[in-house]
Amino acid sequence: MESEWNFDQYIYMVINEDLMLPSREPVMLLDPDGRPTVDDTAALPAADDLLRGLAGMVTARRFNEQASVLVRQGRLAVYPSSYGQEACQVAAAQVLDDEDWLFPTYRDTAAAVTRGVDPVEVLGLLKGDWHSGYDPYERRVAPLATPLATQLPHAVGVAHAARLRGESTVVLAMCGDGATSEGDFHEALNFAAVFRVPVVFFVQNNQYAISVPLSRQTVAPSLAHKGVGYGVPGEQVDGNDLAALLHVLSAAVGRARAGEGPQLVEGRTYRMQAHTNADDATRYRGDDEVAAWAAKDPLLRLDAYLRGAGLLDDARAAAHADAAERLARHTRDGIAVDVVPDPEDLFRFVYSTPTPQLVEQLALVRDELSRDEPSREETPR
Amino acid sequence: MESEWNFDQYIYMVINEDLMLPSREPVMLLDPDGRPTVDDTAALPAADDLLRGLAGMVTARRFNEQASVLVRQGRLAVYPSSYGQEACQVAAAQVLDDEDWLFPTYRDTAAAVTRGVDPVEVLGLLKGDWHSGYDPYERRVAPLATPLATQLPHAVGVAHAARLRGESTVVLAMCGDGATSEGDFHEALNFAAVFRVPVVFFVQNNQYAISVPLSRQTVAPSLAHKGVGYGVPGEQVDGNDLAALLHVLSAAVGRARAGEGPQLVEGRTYRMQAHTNADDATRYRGDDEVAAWAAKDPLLRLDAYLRGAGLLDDARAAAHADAAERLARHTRDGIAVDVVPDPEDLFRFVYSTPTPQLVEQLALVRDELSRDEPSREETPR
Amino acid sequence: MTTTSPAVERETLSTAQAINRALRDALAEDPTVLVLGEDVGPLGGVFRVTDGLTAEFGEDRCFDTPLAEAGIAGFAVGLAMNGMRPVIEMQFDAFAYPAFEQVVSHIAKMRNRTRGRVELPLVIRVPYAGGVGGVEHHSDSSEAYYAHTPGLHVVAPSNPSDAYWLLREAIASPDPVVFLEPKKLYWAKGEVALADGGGPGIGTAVVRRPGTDATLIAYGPSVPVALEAAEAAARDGRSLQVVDLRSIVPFDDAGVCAAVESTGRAVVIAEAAGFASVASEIAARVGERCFHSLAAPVRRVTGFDIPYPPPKLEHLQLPSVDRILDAVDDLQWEDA
Amino acid sequence: MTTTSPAVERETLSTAQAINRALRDALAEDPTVLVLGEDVGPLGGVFRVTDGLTAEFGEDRCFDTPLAEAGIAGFAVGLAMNGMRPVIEMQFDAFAYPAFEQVVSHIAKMRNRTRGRVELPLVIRVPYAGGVGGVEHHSDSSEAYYAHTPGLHVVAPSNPSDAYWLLREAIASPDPVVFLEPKKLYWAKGEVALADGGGPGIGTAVVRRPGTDATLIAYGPSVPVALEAAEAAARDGRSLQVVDLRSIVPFDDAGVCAAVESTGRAVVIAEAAGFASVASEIAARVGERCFHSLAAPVRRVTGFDIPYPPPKLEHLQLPSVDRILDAVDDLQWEDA
Ligand SMILES: Cc1ncc(C[n+]2csc(CCOP(=O)(O)OP(=O)(O)O)c2C)c(N)n1
Ligand SMILES: Cc1ncc(C[n+]2csc(CCOP(=O)(O)OP(=O)(O)O)c2C)c(N)n1
Ligand SMILES: [Mg+2]
Ligand SMILES: [Mg+2]
Repeated sequence: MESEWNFDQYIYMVINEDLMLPSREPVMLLDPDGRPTVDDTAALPAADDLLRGLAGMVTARRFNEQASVLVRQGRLAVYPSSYGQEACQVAAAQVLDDEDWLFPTYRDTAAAVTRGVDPVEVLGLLKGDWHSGYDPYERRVAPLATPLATQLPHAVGVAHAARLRGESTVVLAMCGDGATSEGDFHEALNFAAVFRVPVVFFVQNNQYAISVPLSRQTVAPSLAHKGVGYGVPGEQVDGNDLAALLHVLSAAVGRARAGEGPQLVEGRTYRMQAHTNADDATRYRGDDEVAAWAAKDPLLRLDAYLRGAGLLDDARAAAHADAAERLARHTRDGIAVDVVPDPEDLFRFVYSTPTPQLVEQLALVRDELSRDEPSREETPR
Repeated sequence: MESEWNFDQYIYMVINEDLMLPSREPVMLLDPDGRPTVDDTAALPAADDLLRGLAGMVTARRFNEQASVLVRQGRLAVYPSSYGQEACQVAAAQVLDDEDWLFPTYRDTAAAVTRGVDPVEVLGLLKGDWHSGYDPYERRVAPLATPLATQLPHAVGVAHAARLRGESTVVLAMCGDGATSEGDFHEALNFAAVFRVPVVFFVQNNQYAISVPLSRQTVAPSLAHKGVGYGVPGEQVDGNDLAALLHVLSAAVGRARAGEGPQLVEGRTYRMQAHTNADDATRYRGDDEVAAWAAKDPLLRLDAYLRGAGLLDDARAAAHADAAERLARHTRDGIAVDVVPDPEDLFRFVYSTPTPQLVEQLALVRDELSRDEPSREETPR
Repeated sequence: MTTTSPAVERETLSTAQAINRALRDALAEDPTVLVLGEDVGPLGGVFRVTDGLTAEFGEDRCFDTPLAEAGIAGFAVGLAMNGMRPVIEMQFDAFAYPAFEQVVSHIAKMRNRTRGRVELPLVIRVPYAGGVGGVEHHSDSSEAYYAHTPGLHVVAPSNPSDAYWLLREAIASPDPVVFLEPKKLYWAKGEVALADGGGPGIGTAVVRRPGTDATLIAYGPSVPVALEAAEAAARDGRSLQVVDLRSIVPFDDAGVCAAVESTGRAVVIAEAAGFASVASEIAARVGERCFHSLAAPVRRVTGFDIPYPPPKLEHLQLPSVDRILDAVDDLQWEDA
Repeated sequence: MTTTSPAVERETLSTAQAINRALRDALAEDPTVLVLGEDVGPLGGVFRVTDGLTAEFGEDRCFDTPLAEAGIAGFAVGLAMNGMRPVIEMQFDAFAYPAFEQVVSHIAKMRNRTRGRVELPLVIRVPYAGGVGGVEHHSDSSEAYYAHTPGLHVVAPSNPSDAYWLLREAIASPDPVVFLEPKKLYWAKGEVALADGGGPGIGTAVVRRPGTDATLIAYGPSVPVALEAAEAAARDGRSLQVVDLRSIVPFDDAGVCAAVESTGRAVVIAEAAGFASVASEIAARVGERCFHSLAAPVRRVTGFDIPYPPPKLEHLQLPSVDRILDAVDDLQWEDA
């Protein structure tokens, strides 16, 4: 009787059901001690890619540390650190070509930096100068998204526009485990699947949405299983294993580029620090849990493998550290520059041509500022 | 390494992945000619249930026809008919106990009628007297939902409240294939799964959302597969086979009542008529397709089986028709009564106590109506 | 109806046809224009506004999406970020609410948050307001939600000519425009001068009827009602001026003030519930800017502060000629 | 601050503590009260407003939900339909927008569409407005969206005592209430008379400071600013009356009109973008109802019609003492 239904997609998908199901265990190529889980190391990404990845992670880690220091010094308003998630951050950027797009969240500053956006500009939002510090078109990195999951349909639209023009752009769109509960996640995956656009949805499952653990977010076998309901292949991968991430993500990007449509990749990782500096993680999780994850650090793991395989020596490691230090210094120096945002900017960008109402309001502010006397301060009282 | 993740739900769900996957073909117990697909007819629902179901379908069909006539006569503003979907309509009501709740959409008027809501009250919305004609608490039937999928989280909340009080209420929440694309569908299924509430989500996949075919709605293997991403068992069933529907839905209701959490059931059926009387289905589908589905009519199929099995004779069939006719007459007569809605009702139900603003506005309307002269009519011009 | 250039060729079109024509001409002229939404493809939309566009321009240019308004709006953001000019349809006013987050937090803010680097040239078409006997959720007047949100333009034509030209301008605009299509005017016919370049643009109010005693300020579906009221008042010897806003954001302060100052009395008319609405804004602005010209308080004739009523009661909710004339009577006439 | 009954026991609490206490007392008194939202459980909310509630009342009474605002609001509709009194938290104002459809089409309308048969006694708590240096989307003033939607009550306390009592009343109300919690006042302390039954209820405005020359009308976070402005004006010899609305819907027409008529001049103060806002409504109402008592047009001091600015510029967007005093100076004083 099934044949009578005669809906092409059913016939197509019934055959492909198994292809959509993720592996039952996250893909891991290097174990927490840096030992390959595969017999043949040819199955690992090329040594150059791994070295580039390690360098990226060392820089990302240093960037995370630097930003946290800047918060403590009061130079940044807030910083949601990706400390511990550097493998995901670096892999997300590393698997993309220049023509591709990256859609990061507020936590994915290190990914944006890895893709080449100036770290000072990346931190603009968190410094409070302006809502977005960098030009999204320059490196094809969308603005850091704060409202959860809302950037995912944008990513689908960007990919569809590229496809309509016949470009081979792939879009990698990031979100957290918590964000997968939002309706926008659902709608984005479905649009991507129906229009078969080249988007790789990359969920960093760091086990928490602020204080809420994954068990309160979903009871699915994995977040990668969420692809099934859209006809989107899902895969889960050890998010602290850069080798596995490069392997899985670049395969996904490749399939997307080849016209096979969207993919969903879940990276299982851990948010090692509090949600932001404003958060107190001791209220909702124990030290043991954090310690267990510290043992799976993505940097140590890859470092161990590369040294063991004779691909990394102290000199090269020192060069990595140097590069990271240079970026940290650039960040520090740049953030130290006190930008006094131009009040007229309040009105300049709302519309391409300000409305008569905004012109009037700008005049009011100008007048107020010009009259600025000591007795009537500019701070709200 | 998996054991180190130590998240209970993963261990639980990985084992249960297969349980969540729907069968690859819709469950069918009676084929389109009414022949059992199983060797042992003991696997079919009890004869009494099938007879009750047939009676319900005969009435539902008659109700659909009557409502369409009332539209043509100008007595109803609009009618989204469930003609052809009567098996789904009847099964949805039949599997529930009195303590349970039904959440229907605008198309599920026949389900509400089957559950015992006065058909005249059910049609109140579509007649234009008032937004909802019946008391949702009387038969535990929520108001007909017009904004798609928005009623699904309500159903989850109703079920959760019942469970908090230790009641064994099950909620059956209906929606269409199109509605599964909405974010509210996603959020409702996820809440239901995380809180493990007794809700059966019943999707009537009638192949169209107004003009949009299923292929533009999803490329998943089936809508039932959408359960996987929530850890919710899904099942697909021939939506024109009342026996299969009763079998699958009552099992789902039973599991939900037993505390096994939510379930997702997709009934594959067909919208035999246009979306509503205002729609022109010839713009987007061919006669062949409609004719092919006509051959799978749910009434003919069950009728054929019951007669073949010696469970239905002409006398009983006539009794069914009589009952249906009585309901049609009651509907006709009730709708013929011209209700003149009380203008004061505009203000009476917005808040439990009208605001001073509404008191003033009511006075204005009273004044206007009291001054009603022929030269200034009450219709907007 | 005021038209600007009497020399050019005109066609008589309904509002729905005028919108269809605007979409067609935009699709033909600019390959980056895309039309998308629920049922806008082969069906041509539930109001047939997109009739024939898929057939003429193909599936890539005018197409149905999955049924998800937030998804449609968010998808359009991405299209617009990447070189396209999407025109999206929200099937009915109230069914745009699921997209609210995308509209408020992204569509309205993208240009500002990126300091002008990311523009979103997109149009949100909304079949809008009541008076067509729709069941619940099919007759909302939702303009206040958009007009209150900085970053959006909000436009509401009252006739086929404006429908055509304002939509053409909206599609050409580098900024997002919420384009409100009064449902009850879809079938109203009028002349459209298709080749004349369009007359007054977005942001300009127009005096639809001259008058000296009081000014009626209306937009979209309320304009024909205001004109009828002015006609009725004329029979009673009172001369009412009718201003058609056309665009709510930007608002034509100069035009509206000049009109009110010329009569010294004003009534604002709008279908939406009155509280914290566009009508409130107009009354507040006029009260603030024309204070010393006003011989009487500004009156508002709006929907009541109730959910839109069922068909059999909607005539009471809609601003009627009677309610407008009552408000005019209330404007403290010296001869009263 | 005005309090009503000086005899009863008082506690000094911050606004956040007062809200916490109101939730705790409501949970203790009524087993159907539930508190739910993102991070409201073990964490106690990002502002610690729900601190300790899960520990005291258990996981069934105060709990975290999946991260989905529409889901939270819709889930609460079902809870309220079935005998519960949910109090939901939207983590920040702008993160309530995904729930807009549920709020507007169901929460606001359920009672009306079922002709009073289905009541929804639920409260939507919204940490609200700016002045705390938040990054984008963390400082929206969203009251106009709710106030424009018939069927909702909209309440905004300006001090800990009102925070406690208005929330108790909101939870006890059979109707849905949007409860706006000014973020920048969370840490402001004040006396709360916990046993006195609460003073004036929802719908009643209060004169916070007497004055004879002009009336400042404010609510929520703008009330302390208005009081400061009045203090500053007093030093200049001008006597300003300050009215705290407390409740936006219902609106206290009688109280506000009496206050404005007593001075003949009015300035409306609110943080939200001014266009089509609650401030517009107040200005329009006062203009309409107190027209002949007004010696000058009603002035509005509001946020500009721009997206809420980044931290380093927000001081310019917020109504300041200076801007209020400028507006007062503008009220066409005879001696000027
Ligand atoms: C729509 C929306 N709701 C709520 C928030 C507030 N919020 C910010 S981060 C966060 C948790 C996000 O968790 P997850 O998606 O797992 O990302 P992570 O922070 O772990 O990287 C919440 C609730 C938000 N930013 N957007
Ligand atoms: C949120 C929302 N968006 C759009 C609509 C307009 N609309 C009414 S019915 C319909 C199609 C629904 O299709 P489906 O869910 O398959 O149900 P069916 O009508 O086939 O029973 C649409 C788009 C709506 N009612 N609600
Ligand atoms: Mg997370
Ligand atoms: Mg359907």
